Amino acid sequence: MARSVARVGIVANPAAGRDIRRLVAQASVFPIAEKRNMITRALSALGAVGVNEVLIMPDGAGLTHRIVRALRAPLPEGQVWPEVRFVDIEPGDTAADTLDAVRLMVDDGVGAIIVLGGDGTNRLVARAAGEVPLVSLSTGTNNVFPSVREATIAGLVAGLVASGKVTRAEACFRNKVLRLSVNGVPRDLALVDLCSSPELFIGSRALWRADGLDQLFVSFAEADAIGLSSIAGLVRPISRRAPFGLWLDLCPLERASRVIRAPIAPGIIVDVGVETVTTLTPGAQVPLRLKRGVVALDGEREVEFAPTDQVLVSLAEDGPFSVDIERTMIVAAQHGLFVRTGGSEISAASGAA
Amino acid sequence: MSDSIKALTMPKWGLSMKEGKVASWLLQEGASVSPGNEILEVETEKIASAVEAADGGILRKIVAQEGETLPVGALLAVIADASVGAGAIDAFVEEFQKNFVPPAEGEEDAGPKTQVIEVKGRAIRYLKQGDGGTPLVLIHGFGGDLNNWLFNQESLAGKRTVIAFDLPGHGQSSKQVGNASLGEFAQVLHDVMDALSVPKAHLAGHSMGGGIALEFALAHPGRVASLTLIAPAGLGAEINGGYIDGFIESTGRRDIKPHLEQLFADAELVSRQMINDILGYKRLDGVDAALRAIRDKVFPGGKQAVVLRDRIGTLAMPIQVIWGEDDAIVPSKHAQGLPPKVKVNVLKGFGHMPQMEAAAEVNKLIEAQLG
Amino acid sequence: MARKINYQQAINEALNQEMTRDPTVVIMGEDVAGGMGTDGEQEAWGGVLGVTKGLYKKFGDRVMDTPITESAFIGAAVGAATAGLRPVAELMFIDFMGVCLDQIFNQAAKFRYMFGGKAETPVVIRTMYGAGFRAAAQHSQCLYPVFTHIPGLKVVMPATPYDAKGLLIQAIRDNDPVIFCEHKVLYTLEGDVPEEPYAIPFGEASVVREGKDVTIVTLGRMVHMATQAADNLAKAGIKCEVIDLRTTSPMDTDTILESVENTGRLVVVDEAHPRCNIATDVSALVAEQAFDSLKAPIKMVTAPHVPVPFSDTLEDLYIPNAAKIEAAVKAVMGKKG
Amino acid sequence: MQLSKADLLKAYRMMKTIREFEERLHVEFATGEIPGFVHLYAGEEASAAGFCMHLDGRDRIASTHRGHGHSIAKGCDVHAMMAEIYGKKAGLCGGKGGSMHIADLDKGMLGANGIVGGGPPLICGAGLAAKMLKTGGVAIAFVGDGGFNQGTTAESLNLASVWRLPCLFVVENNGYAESTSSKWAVSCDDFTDRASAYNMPGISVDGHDFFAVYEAAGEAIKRARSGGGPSLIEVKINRYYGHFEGDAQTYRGPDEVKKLRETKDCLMLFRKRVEGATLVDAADMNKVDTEVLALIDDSVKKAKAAPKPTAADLLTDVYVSY
Repeated sequence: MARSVARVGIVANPAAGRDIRRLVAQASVFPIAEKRNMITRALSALGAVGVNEVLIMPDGAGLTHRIVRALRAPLPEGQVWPEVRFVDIEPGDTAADTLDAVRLMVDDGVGAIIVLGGDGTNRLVARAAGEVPLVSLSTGTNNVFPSVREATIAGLVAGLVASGKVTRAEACFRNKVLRLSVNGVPRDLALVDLCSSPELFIGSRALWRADGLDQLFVSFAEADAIGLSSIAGLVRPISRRAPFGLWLDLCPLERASRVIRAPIAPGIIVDVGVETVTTLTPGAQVPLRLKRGVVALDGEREVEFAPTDQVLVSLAEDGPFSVDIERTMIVAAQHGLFVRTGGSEISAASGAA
Repeated sequence: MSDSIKALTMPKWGLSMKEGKVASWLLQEGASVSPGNEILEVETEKIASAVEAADGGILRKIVAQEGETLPVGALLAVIADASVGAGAIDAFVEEFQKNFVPPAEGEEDAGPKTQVIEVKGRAIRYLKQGDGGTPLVLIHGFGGDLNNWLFNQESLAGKRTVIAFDLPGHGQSSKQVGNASLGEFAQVLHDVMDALSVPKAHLAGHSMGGGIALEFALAHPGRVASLTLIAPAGLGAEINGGYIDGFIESTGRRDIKPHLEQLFADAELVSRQMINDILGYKRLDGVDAALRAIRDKVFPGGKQAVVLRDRIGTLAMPIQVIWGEDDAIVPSKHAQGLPPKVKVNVLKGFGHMPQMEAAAEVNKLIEAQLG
Repeated sequence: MARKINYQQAINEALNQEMTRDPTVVIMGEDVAGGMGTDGEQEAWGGVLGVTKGLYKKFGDRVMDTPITESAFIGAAVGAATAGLRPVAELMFIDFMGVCLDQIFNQAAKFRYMFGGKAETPVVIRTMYGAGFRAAAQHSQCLYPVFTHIPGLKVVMPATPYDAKGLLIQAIRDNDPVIFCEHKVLYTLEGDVPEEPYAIPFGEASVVREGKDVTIVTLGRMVHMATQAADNLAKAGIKCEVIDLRTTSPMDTDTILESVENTGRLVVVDEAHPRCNIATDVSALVAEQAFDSLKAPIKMVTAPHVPVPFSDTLEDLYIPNAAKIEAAVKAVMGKKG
Repeated sequence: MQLSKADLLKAYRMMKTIREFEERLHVEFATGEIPGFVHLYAGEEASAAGFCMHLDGRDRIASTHRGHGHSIAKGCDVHAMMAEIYGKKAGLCGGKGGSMHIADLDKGMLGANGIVGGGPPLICGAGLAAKMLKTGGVAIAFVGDGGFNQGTTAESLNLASVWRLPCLFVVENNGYAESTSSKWAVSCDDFTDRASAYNMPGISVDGHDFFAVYEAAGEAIKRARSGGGPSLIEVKINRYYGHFEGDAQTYRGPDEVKKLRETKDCLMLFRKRVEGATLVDAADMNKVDTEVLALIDDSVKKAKAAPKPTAADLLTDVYVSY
């Protein structure tokens, strides 16, 4: 059996979970120490399934420092960790760090990327990940795209996919994505929702007020979601795998054709006026109604636009790949990858296939 | 023990006096004494004064020596008739000393106690001594209190009820002075007499208290048996405005002392304790405002606002005026030129506080008028 | 009306009357109400020794329990004083100054000067001091000389119930930061106190006994030791003038100097440790300004230069007492003890 | 978030005034004419402005040794501040305080503070006063990453939470406590982690972005004014100069500051944003630049020419009365 190197990338956003929603809503706080703990648990799992090398995005906020300290400490009894390497970027503690780090990981041939963060972090990773599948772990309760899963399990599935013990075809699915272009130039994307508002500035990014919201686009809409996509999810639920999205024109309550009471942020349940609901088919280019304002991508204000700008929104089916954690572990079980027979090592623990 | 042997003991001047020092003997053993004669000088923390004889007889034996400090009630001397034998005197002394128990530290005073009565929303403190007869009511002056009468009240209470009280804004009475006029205080006197069921009284007023007594007598002549006006206000426009202002403005011992010294002919009488007591009073909340209000109403611009001397002749009750000739606060010349029915007593060598400096003399004059 | 109440009641009455008079007066400190957050009694303590008892019931949230965080709440009292309140903060024991001193001496004391005379910080810090409770080295000290050293602070040391009430009222009305030091042994001492509110100005010593032979300058609990000594010495014909400083900052130097000029002899009695205490300060003053009046060397009676011991025999030896004062007086009189 | 043109120009003027004040001090200090210690705020302007734009006469702030920015933002007179730093009698504190103790209580500025961590307890008190006197005011403690480790800060966070005070604790994390990295000296890596321990919200904002600070500050202040209690806000920020003037800063990377000025400068970012959004013309801001430079120039000229305090001033202002 030919042996090659199994690599996995880890991107953890140190800033996730400390935005203004802690002040204006009751959003959960996610301490950096717990992110560090999640990474070390994932390392244990990655080592257990034979991953040789793990590439981690460095940061300037202290997470790197903590991981280095954890690596220097003696390993827990019986554990083997992969080699850990921090990718070669100079952290500026901005979004560019994530984009740069993911590009380097992709160049280095990682077979999967574990993402610790919220919708915003995953959005950034998605922009640069290309075909590499993501294992998305939510750090906090304010997210739709990543799920709240135990990091150990995430490490196991990332390792199984990266080492080829479970095939991509078995483990992964492709996400839809909302794309935003300004004056004909692709500008950014959203994994879940894209919303326009007449506010003038990005400010502290997070969006948590319903008043003034003008248009909402969603790639999928789950009825049990938290955040802006819940508005759509409570009007017409649409699954991640459905071949279309949704587009809602919003309006003041008195003009609304229907009023939806939606959980738009943790602890904030408000009435939102909906004027029209339209199916968003892939490829259709929808211009924004507003002339001046900001666009929020996955709940974070990202793009300011002026009357001189032409802003278009579209739905695409070529979004990032995600690892389906549950299905991957079922496949592993069906293949007996964790079954130990006699004195031999389990097959999940062997080197790359 | 013979009734004809009398003990002369350390007096209690004021409620807080615990002990006194024998300063000097004014009479020698063997001198004959009448009630009211000054026998010796005693100094206390507050003040020095003479001890008077309560009984007549011969000063047979001096027990306390000059310079000795003794508790209240301690034996100072023995007075007896010439007929009493020396052995009986010695036995009396021995018996007295054997039984004498000085008041213990912190022991509650068994003597007369001040009381407080509510009069038209104001608390008024008063001290009542003696019993019977037409009561005598004592009215202190500006900045004073009922302790101004500490050498007089007990002595005068032998034959009648004597009531001294703190005017509003003074002593331990309420500090609300209303419009702060002599008329306001005369009304308070009226209300206090009502409250204490005194339909008619002899009045003795000192300084501003004299003005109040006079004002009251003019308003309610039927309730006044006699008037004794000691260095009174109300008989002329002049007053020592510097004293009034100085008393009000002073905040500490050093600045108030020279003002207080003006009250007495003998400045030495202003003891540290007297100053402390006055400062303690002045520091009570409301006092400063009360004193200023009175000053502005009764002594505006350093003059007396109310002069009643023209009306004094209209009063039918016996009236006397007592003045220290060297009074530096209200000039004793105000005693001149009064109607003939007013008995005038100007005491040589004394200042504004003759009832303290010349207590025996003043007591005698009051006693004489009250009959 | 004056009547007898004790030192602790006098302090309580001053707080009560000032809080009634001025709604900006507030109290804060550890357990000043007590029982906060429990299912048990509200106002369970009223201060660790009950000095503030009854105030929470009367004034509600103007009497504030604090967490045991002296820096925070002493600092908060200082900050609140710059912002329109007149806080009276209780630093339970003066020994605890160690965990909040910065807020007192670097902040409160200096605001007025540092800010060019434009700040007023009317804060009062009440604190308990002194030995005699078998409370050992961290709950018994006399650290008032440390505060006295700091420009910008006023330091008040009442010895009697009368002074406690009048000086505390003055402290609350005063527009400067005041450290109000209460001797724990004096809390039960009774004395005549007027019912009415009254304020005793700072910087006015009280001559509690007049005498021509020796001046005894003292303060706090030692006033009573000195008076007792003076009583005993009077029987031996030595007349002591006992001066209670009442406040150590400002200090009534005139009264000290006047008295020493009359008596020519000085004994200073101070419960604090002997280095850089009030006794050394008063001695230096007299040596510098009234040296020619002195007929004998100055004597100081102080605690020794050791921490306050726990065992009763040791603590009794530690505290200055009447016998030590009498010996010092006799020494300056040139008599053998 | 909506800001009028007048508001935008006011914020810009505030930040620009701080910047030019500090840049000028940096130059003047080097001449040796300014006595004592001077700690410059250049680079951190968006933080002071982002908070103080929301404040009025009811509100109080406490600052740090790096206090010029907060003082200007809270309305202290620039001429008087400059004169104070030169030790002149016309100074805001009569020449008795200096750079480290600039204060103006009438303006609600409780003082720069020479003691690291000195401010938070005071702010608890200011918040308490606002709460008890029902003024609707808030109190803000600006603290550095060094001061946020002090026990006083920990105690104050607890007290403010227990008493539910209208207070904000703003940690301006510029990465260095004197010469020591906050990454080394701060146990939790991120100050917002501490907020939950004190049962208050804690958030991080980018201190280079005026709008991010402004919005977060507005929400925290609104929450405090309406009785919601205290908040902790970490402003991630950079200083352009050393801990104090004269600090050789050998602990910093060679191009660290240069890069920061090029990429993260709050004034540059502000201008780019408002010009890009066509909200304020460049000409309007250029005019502010000219006026600010003239003001600072005038303040330095007058401060240099002003007389020093005299011997008579030594003994005054210790007590209200003594």
